[in-house]
Amino acid sequence: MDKVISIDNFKEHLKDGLSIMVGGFMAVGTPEQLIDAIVESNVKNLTIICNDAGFIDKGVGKLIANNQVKKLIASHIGLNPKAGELMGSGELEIELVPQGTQIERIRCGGNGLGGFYTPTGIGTMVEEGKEIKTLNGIDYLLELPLHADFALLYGSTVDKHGNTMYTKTLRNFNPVMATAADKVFVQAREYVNEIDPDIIHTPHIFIDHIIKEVK
Amino acid sequence: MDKVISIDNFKEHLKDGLSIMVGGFMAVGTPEQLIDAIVESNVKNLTIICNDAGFIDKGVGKLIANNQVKKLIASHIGLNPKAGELMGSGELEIELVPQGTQIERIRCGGNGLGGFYTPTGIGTMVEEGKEIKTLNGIDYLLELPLHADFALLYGSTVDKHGNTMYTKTLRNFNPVMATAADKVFVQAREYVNEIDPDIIHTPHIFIDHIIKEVK
Amino acid sequence: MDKNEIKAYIAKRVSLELHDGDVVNLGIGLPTMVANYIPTDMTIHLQSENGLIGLGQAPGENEVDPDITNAGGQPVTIVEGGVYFDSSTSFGIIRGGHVDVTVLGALQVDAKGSLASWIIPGKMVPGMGGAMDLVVGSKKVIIAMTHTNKGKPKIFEDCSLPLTAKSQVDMIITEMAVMVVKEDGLYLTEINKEFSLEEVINATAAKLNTSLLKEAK
Amino acid sequence: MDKNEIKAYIAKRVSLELHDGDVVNLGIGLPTMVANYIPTDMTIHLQSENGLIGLGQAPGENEVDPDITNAGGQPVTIVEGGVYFDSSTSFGIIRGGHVDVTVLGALQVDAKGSLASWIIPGKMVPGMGGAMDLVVGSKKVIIAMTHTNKGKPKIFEDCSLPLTAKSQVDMIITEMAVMVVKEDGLYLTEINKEFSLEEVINATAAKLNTSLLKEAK
Repeated sequence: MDKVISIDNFKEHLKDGLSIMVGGFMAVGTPEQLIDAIVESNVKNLTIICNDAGFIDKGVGKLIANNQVKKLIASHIGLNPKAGELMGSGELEIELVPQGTQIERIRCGGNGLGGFYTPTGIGTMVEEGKEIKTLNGIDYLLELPLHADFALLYGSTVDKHGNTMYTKTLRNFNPVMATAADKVFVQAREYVNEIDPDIIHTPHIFIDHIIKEVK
Repeated sequence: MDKVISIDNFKEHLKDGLSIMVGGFMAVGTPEQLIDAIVESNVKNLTIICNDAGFIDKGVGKLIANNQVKKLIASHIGLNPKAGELMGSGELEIELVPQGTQIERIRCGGNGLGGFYTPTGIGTMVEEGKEIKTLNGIDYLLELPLHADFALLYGSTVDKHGNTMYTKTLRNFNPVMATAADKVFVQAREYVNEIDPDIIHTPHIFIDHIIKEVK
Repeated sequence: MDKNEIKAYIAKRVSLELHDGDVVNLGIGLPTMVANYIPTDMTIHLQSENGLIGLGQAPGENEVDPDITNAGGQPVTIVEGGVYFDSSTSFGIIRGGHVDVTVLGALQVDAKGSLASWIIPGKMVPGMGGAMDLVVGSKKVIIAMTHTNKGKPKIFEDCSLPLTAKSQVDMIITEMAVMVVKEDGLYLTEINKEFSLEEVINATAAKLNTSLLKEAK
Repeated sequence: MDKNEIKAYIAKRVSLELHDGDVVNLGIGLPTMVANYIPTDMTIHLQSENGLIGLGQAPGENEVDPDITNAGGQPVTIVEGGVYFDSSTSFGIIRGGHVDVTVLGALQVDAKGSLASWIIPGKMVPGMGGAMDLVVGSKKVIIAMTHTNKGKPKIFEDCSLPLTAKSQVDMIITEMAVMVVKEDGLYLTEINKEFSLEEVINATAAKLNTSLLKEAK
């Protein structure tokens, strides 16, 4: 089972209305060539789950600038003025989630858990509409899992089985998103035969398709 | 700040009534020399949190055989007949926890979460006394965090900063336990200057003391 | 069939339920033998809940590496492309629905797909280990076991022993028959030619619907 | 003091609150400058919430590695002994109480130790990023900011902007003064010699208890 597909084949998977998790933190560790392919495909009404809104010309910001995004679930949008503008005009729905809660909700979705209690957000707007429970004398918010149709990852080294590593600070949301989507695509900077089984960040079973980066 | 201490210094930390997490799975990945030191110290009334009861002559089983354990929180005791015997006679309290719930409760304790909902255990004895909540149409049990005074780990490679790797299947409960105890001790098979920052399993900030293994 | 033939028969029949690319967890004991019957042209990713995917063949006497073990603590090997991880990741894989098939034994199974495997109160309390998570989280749960215990049934309308999980079993494979669990009970789908339908029914303490019965594979 | 002198003054004063071996998270902007004042004989482990511990000095022009960035996406370096991890581990470290000190800015802080820093409704909505987790999870929270905004107070009895967290701030350090948050309100502990007590009180919209006031460090 060869997991390697072309960027054109990746485009064939795309359609309107998909929910897509995109790895990266301020567009560091984001698979830019997959994002570019989505821009070219021009599919619409996407729900994007990402740490942030990227920049106008970088990361998921390119999808926002191209009006392909219906809803963004992220923790920070400050570096992409277009996101704030579209939110203000009602063209883009944005759900702001604390970063630690965001990554934990994704892990929750990938790990088969129904929800978790976090102290983050207590006493703030984040608690609106959520159950508050006191456990061991501390107030916690109930937060629920996130799951998506696709996850798009950026791997610095990917082996032919799909085992993936993310070097340095490229890692961020990538390995957790790998667990929480129906189909997982990784843009591979380097494609190798095998990785030492002790140091793999994402086991191959999570990776459905590998797209080799065009240098 | 040199984190290396002697096995005698480790013994000075021990006292009656401690709660101690011990890494390992059927005693694979368990710091046997630290266990031996506890046996020699003969401290009593310990609460041990471990995947299993080990064997009579291996892993935490040695502490049970030496009557040092008041309570064991584990998922499996079948390979240590002494554990079953002491449970039957009322000399050892055993809380049996599904393995996935056990590791998640420890992670929960180390990660500052108040609890989580898992589908594991629904409709079984495990649900007794626990809150059941239906989320998105599925029944879940509320499970609560575990935390301990000490965690005892077995590292195959530990650097001078405390960064730790666990090779092959030695890893198991070790890295998660590193996050969930007040003081963390690691028995180091190999002690090195530095580990590549991309492949560290436990960041140094979690490790308080390193005990070099006596070969 | 003697004991070994029975085990081999069951393990071989279970192997026919696996598909190329499946992630599979095989329980300790009989289920482990299923690995011996996987066709060589098929890639099955064997998971071990203590922390690896890619279980290989049993090591030769001189190949034993005490750092590579299965969930029973026994030495094993890892295939090319295999990967090690911690128990948190391992049970994330299991509970998160990333295991396609779990094969395990049981003390009792019932017509509702519930199973009992971890405790005989007052007699034997090994603990549930990872079994509760495995049967709840895996996409398909196959019970592989002898049909009876010293002639007494192990398949009931309702389990009498404390459950490992409620309504999670999809299929029961024994030396006598293959049964599928549906909403309205157990369906007998195959009978080993060495046994008659009457023998299977007599050895089973649950009603068996025979409307889906076909030739054994 | 000009703007840069003010920032330097605040950053230097914050650095005196750190202890050898501390794990510290410095927010974007002014708090980042605290790193410049850590004594060379002290080991401080700087955490960056995107996924590393061991932030080093800013890279020289020819040393920039675009794969090593901080939470603002800016190129940084890593020290010997540093370590990379994913965001789940990063926020496990933060929420789990493994960060000793968090230093961040704020739009408003109040006498109850609450802060507002992530939204001005109808005007500016950058989002909370990791700030909510950091202030809830860290053992000690220090607000490092200018005492006023264009002459208007930023320290109140109660924040009027939506909160980042309730009652989590331990200390406020500005170019005018150092304040400690206690159960019963704000205690002024130090005044910059360039300012009088009256000036500090006039620039603050919360009651300041002066019973713990001592010479500035």
